[in-house]
Amino acid sequence: MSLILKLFFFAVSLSPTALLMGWDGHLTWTLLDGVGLSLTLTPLAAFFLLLLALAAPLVALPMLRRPADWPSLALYAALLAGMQLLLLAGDFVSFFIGWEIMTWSSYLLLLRSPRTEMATSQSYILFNLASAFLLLAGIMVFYGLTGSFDIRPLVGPTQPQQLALALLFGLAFLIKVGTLPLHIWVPRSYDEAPDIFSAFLSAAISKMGVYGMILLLTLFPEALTGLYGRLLNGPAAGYLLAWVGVITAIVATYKAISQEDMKRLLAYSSIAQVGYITTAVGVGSSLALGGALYLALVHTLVKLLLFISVAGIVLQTGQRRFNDLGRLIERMPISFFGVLIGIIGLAGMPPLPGFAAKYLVFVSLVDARWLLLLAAMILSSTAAFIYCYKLIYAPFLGHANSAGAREAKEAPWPYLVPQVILMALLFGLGVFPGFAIEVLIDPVLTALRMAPLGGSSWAVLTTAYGGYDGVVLMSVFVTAFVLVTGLFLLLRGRMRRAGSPYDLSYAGEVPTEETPLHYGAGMGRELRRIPLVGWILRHSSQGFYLGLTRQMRAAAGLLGGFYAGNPQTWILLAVVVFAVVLGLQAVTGGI
Amino acid sequence: MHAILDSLAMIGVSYIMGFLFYGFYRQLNARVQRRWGPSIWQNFFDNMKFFFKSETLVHGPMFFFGPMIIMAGAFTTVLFVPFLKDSNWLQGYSQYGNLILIIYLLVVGPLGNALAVGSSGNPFGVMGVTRGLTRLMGLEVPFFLGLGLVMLQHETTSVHAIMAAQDGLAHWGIVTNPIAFCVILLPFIASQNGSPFDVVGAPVEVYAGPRVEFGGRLLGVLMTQNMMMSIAKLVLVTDLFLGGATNILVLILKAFALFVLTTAVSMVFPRLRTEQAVDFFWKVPLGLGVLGVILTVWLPWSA
Amino acid sequence: MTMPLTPVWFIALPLLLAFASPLWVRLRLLMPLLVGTPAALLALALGLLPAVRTAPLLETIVIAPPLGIHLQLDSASWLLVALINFAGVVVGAFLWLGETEPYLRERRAFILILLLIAGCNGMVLTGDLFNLYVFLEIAGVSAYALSALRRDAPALEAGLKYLIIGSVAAIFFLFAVVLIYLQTGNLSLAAVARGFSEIPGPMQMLIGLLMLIGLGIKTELFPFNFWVPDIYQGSHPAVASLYSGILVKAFLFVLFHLVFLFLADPGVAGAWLMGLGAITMLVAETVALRQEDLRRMLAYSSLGQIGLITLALGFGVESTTAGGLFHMVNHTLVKLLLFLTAAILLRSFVSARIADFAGAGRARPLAGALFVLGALAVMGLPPLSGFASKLWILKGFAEAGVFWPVALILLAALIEAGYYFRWIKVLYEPRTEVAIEPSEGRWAYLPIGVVAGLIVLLGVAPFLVDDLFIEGARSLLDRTATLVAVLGAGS
Amino acid sequence: MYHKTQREGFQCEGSQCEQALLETGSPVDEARQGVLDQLVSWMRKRSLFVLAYGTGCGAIEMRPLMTSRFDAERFGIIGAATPRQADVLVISGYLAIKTLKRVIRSYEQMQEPKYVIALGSCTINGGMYWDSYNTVKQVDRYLPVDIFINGCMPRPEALIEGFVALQERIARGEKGGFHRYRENIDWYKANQRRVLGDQMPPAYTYDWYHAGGAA
Repeated sequence: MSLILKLFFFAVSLSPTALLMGWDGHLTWTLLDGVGLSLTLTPLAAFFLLLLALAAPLVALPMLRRPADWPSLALYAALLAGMQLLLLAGDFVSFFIGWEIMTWSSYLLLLRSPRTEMATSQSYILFNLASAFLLLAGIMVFYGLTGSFDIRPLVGPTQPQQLALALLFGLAFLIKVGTLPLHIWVPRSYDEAPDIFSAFLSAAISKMGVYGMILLLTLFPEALTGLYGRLLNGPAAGYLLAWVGVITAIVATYKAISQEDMKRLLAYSSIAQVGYITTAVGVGSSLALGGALYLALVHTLVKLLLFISVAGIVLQTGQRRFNDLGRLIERMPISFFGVLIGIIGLAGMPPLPGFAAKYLVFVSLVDARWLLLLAAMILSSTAAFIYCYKLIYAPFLGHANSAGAREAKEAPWPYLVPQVILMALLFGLGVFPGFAIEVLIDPVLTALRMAPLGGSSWAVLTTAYGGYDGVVLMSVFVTAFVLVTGLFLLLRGRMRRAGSPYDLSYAGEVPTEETPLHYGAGMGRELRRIPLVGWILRHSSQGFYLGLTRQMRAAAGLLGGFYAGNPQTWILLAVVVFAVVLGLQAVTGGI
Repeated sequence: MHAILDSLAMIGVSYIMGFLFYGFYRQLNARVQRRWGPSIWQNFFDNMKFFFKSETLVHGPMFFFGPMIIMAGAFTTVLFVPFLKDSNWLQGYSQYGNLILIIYLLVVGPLGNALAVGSSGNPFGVMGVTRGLTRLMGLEVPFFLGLGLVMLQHETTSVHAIMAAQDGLAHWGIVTNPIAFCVILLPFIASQNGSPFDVVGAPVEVYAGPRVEFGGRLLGVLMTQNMMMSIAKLVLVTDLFLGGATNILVLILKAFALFVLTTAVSMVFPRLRTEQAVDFFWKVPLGLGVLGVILTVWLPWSA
Repeated sequence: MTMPLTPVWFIALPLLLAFASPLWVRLRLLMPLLVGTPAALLALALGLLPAVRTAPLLETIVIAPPLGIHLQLDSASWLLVALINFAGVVVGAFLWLGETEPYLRERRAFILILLLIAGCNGMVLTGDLFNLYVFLEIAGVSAYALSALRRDAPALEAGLKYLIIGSVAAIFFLFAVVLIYLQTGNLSLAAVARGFSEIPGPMQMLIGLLMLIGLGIKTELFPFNFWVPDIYQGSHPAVASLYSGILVKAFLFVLFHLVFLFLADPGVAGAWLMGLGAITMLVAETVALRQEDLRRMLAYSSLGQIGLITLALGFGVESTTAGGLFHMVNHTLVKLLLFLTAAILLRSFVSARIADFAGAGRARPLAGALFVLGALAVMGLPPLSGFASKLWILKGFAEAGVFWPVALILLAALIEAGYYFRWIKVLYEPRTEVAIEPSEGRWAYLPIGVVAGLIVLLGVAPFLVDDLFIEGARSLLDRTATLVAVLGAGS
Repeated sequence: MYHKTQREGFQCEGSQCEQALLETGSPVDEARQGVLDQLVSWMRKRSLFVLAYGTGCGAIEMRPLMTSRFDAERFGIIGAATPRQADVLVISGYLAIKTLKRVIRSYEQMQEPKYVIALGSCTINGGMYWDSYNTVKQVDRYLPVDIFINGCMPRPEALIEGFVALQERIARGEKGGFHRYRENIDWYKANQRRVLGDQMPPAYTYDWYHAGGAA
């Protein structure tokens, strides 16, 4: 029985794939009084559906591991249904319905974790609902303008209308992708969510915000250029959005570096990565959108890989803090490779596809002549090396710091299979950077009436600014590696294996297990001595939201005072209101 | 066949240039300090000595593969930087790459090695790595901004195209885009681990930093890649700003001139702390870069 | 002899059965009849539906209007009648199947509930102002008594408070009725409506104000709703579900029925009501943020929804009105669900305070899931029915190009989410030592499950019923049609 | 000369053994005298990375040696930061027992081929600390010293001479002291244990040698 149910859920998790393969045509469903849902699959949505199709089964597999949490699985199914509805939406009502189903089902999934705190769940749901309601407000404005809920370019809106729409929709999607300063719900919820579900949150759900942003671009026929004039050498709105994205990326990167917890680090890194995507969307050219989509693809793969590996570590060691882990490379080698490939992709190092994506974005920034943005983006993507290193060093290298880390075994196969698949995908995409462009991204760009980016073959990535060949790069590197290793081993002399992990050059001292050798959570702490970084790390927007909450509670208390249980007051109030209104009428000459 | 010979030639040239340049550097340094200094071949001897150490300590497989990765990275980097222009030789695979790729390739190796450092379990090594990454974060911003100015100027990321555009002294990058050259100069020194910015491997403070656990042949590998990588960077900057070179002698000459310029800076300035270095990069070279952006992009005549 | 199936049964049947209650005690038919009566009335309503959709049904009691008393079952009041009786069925079934406390299963409770249903049906159906007052008192008095039924201090206090404030409301209303009678000489609604515009302006104002305060207290509008939380908290949740699900809805209907009927141009009154609705909504939702007692929280939430409905109905446009009526139905369903689930939870856990509920959802998964469903529906999250009606309301405002209510409604929904999700979180708090009692009364879930199913069904397929609401809105808004129907074409 | 068979229970005839040890050079490693080996030896000779263990007053003499005045770098002699990178361990002066532990540890962490140069009389016979309760009198009972440089203190010129002597030995292909250490590890360890007691450094090298590890 349980096996059949599990198979059923796995089949459900394959539904995005089935949809992607099998969907053709159009479906409508009347809701009420002239409001209908129309479902259709645009190329843009198909791209994001692909991301969902990648994420859903890979996340489902570890979730199905015994003991299965049935409510989680049911909610996961609802979540997938909502997200597919959202992607298939041909009109804003179904878009919103999908959006909301996604919101509440993911919230309820968040509650399945024993670690979720009230503040976390509240901030998650309130921010996401705020996003949803902004979206709904935007939809209403859109409906007021066009008289229809269909998603289609807006013809001839006035500037204030455009601005209102862009603000409402834009804020909604920016909350969802978690840009600064609307991001504070992200780290804590990614951190405290069930470990596997964090992967889905980061890989798939945040992409829906990206989908929304690109969708928003399509609402305005002349994209960002028409909106609010030009500034410097580009569209002002795009410029603003790009800076929002890049500042998000920078701040989130530094926050990520200072984290002491694996999942929280990954959460901040997600914010940063989505910040890049936001920047690319802000640039808005064909190159940049191609880069944004590419980044989204890579980020999905990478974050799935990293969160699943980390979930495996947490499962096997029971530890999630950097200080409590270490030296797992010997005990969990496959997870090590998972995280390794993941951080290479995350850092955007060649030859993995993260580089291809970043290359497109960098080139698009040069193309747009936004060099300061380029520099800012470089700042955050180089600073990202530090947290990437921290992510692999603290759990896998160094010294084991807890009983859990000392005795861990390799993660069970439902965790390893997705990792291996993802590693293979990343590797393949890295060797053939043109594949993703030509097969996945170009249809979207064509549908958005932009110039496609496809090159002569899948091996190359070409732009007007030059490109590179993934196959050559990979073969040169691999050949060099084999050659170097071979030559090295040919040299005379013997390798001597260190007698113990504590056989270290330590100024003649003899470190022991008690010596604090593991440079885990402290890594990057000295960065706060750099004035700019220190300033960033000292400040937080949390105070603002806490203040808002406090004010709200104070207001609630104040107003709640009226509801004291005293009938005399009630009656007095009724009479007073009566008298005052009559009196006012008398004074103003009504009577 | 040509490709293989060419690759071997590039690796050989960069290695020989590497140890000779560094030998010269040690000589020059000694003379500045009023010493005789070692022979110009000293780096070669040191390197060979390490390669022929009879014992090499390893801390596990990752510790072994780290230097292999960094060496492979150095080879790849060298092979993706065109050494000469208008020539069939010393091109490697540079037509398959571009400037941004090279900049990233420069980092691949060190990051691979950082894994080895981490797996050694020596906190000093990891401290050094963190410092290195911090410095990298500081220097990349102005460095990339300067390169961005170059890419914008030539509207390409292809090093070949940039080289080809610098036809004659008047079109050298250093003449047509002096700000970009000034912007990248100091970060370039830092990327070469040059003196004011060499706190990463501070011998006493962090016990040689990332290299703390490496000895024997592995250290030899690290030395080799360091020399080759330095040459790759020198050649790259030569290509971008000094018009490239049509034959090997010109290449050596130009690279040497650039090398002397950077070493002259290195020799007279004392070491900065990491955060001082980063702060410096974000103030002086970056400020200069922003000025460059204002001049070349923002102002009305430039758009 | 065939009994004609006329609207009068909606009032007569519960009254008759209630007064014959000793018989039912003897026959052990008390509980079946508690369910059966509203069920029969619901069936009657469904049977009358085709007729109602073609034309309003008028039932003259003694003499024809404008002099006599009559009942009017049009599309709008049909909705309310069906709703009231459906709620009656659900609550009755819950009391019967759910093994509730004995005092709710005795004769007194039986009588009072049937009286309440009769009163509400009467209020909705009547076409006569004084009759309206009478039914208002019937419903009110039975409600006071229902509150006090438990006979412990909080219940008695709630009953007494309810009695006091209810009487005050009735007095205001009565004053208004008296003034209207003095001014127009009529008590038939239609006749009054015809003559209302001839009343001098200040007097209209005064009548309006009295009405507003009287019905405002009853319909729980700010600033006349300070009594609500106390009463809801003191009463049994099943009873509270009747208040929130039936009584208030009936009063709301009466309020808007009167407004749209009496005033040729309801603009000013509508604006007032919209303002009051908006304030009610925002204040109630805000105050609910800090409630630590489940029943109190639900009471405030109820107030907030009432505010929303008032806001929607006050706008007086067909689609917002239809949406408002739909939302009335949905809110009743949701509040039935929530209060009845609360009743189940309250039976299992010590108190209704938030701290004592930690982990309740994990100990009672079904009740927890139902609560979550209700909460999602009340916040208007798709694919549940609350969303459909809210969308309808918002769409109405957007069509009219009026965006401030949209903003306020969404803001209120956000605040509402702030406390509902707090409760949900507490409900699913991981707690190791949850005392899992043998779960008794699985049958209690049956009526709740039916309601939940309906909520989902109406959320997914609201097109099944949207005609009813459009017609209801039309008949509520179309003053002349009513006047013509009642008084004849010549009026 | 010290072989396991001769060494049971430290029954060596007091100072005679040690004197013999001091006087005898190491034999040339006959097995390794090919062209490549000579080349390698020459490279090794030209590049000595020094781990200067500044234990006593001799540390003062290392500074002028390394800096402009005497410029050891012209011989290819340069400081190394960590034992892993060093070829030569310079014990510059008397060794307290506390320091001995660190010195042994550092020596064992160096990669072969590795050499030890001991400066000053203190390392030979205790020098002016001959009757100290806390000083190691004869360093080569604990570590295989390749070159002793006599003097109190030896001047940098003497140090250079010592280094050059070491370089010549290396160039000749003589077996370095590390061979002796490996072959007589039990004896050295026993000596070390006698002074260090339970403060012994970890036995990584000991275990390695006994597991058959050889260069």
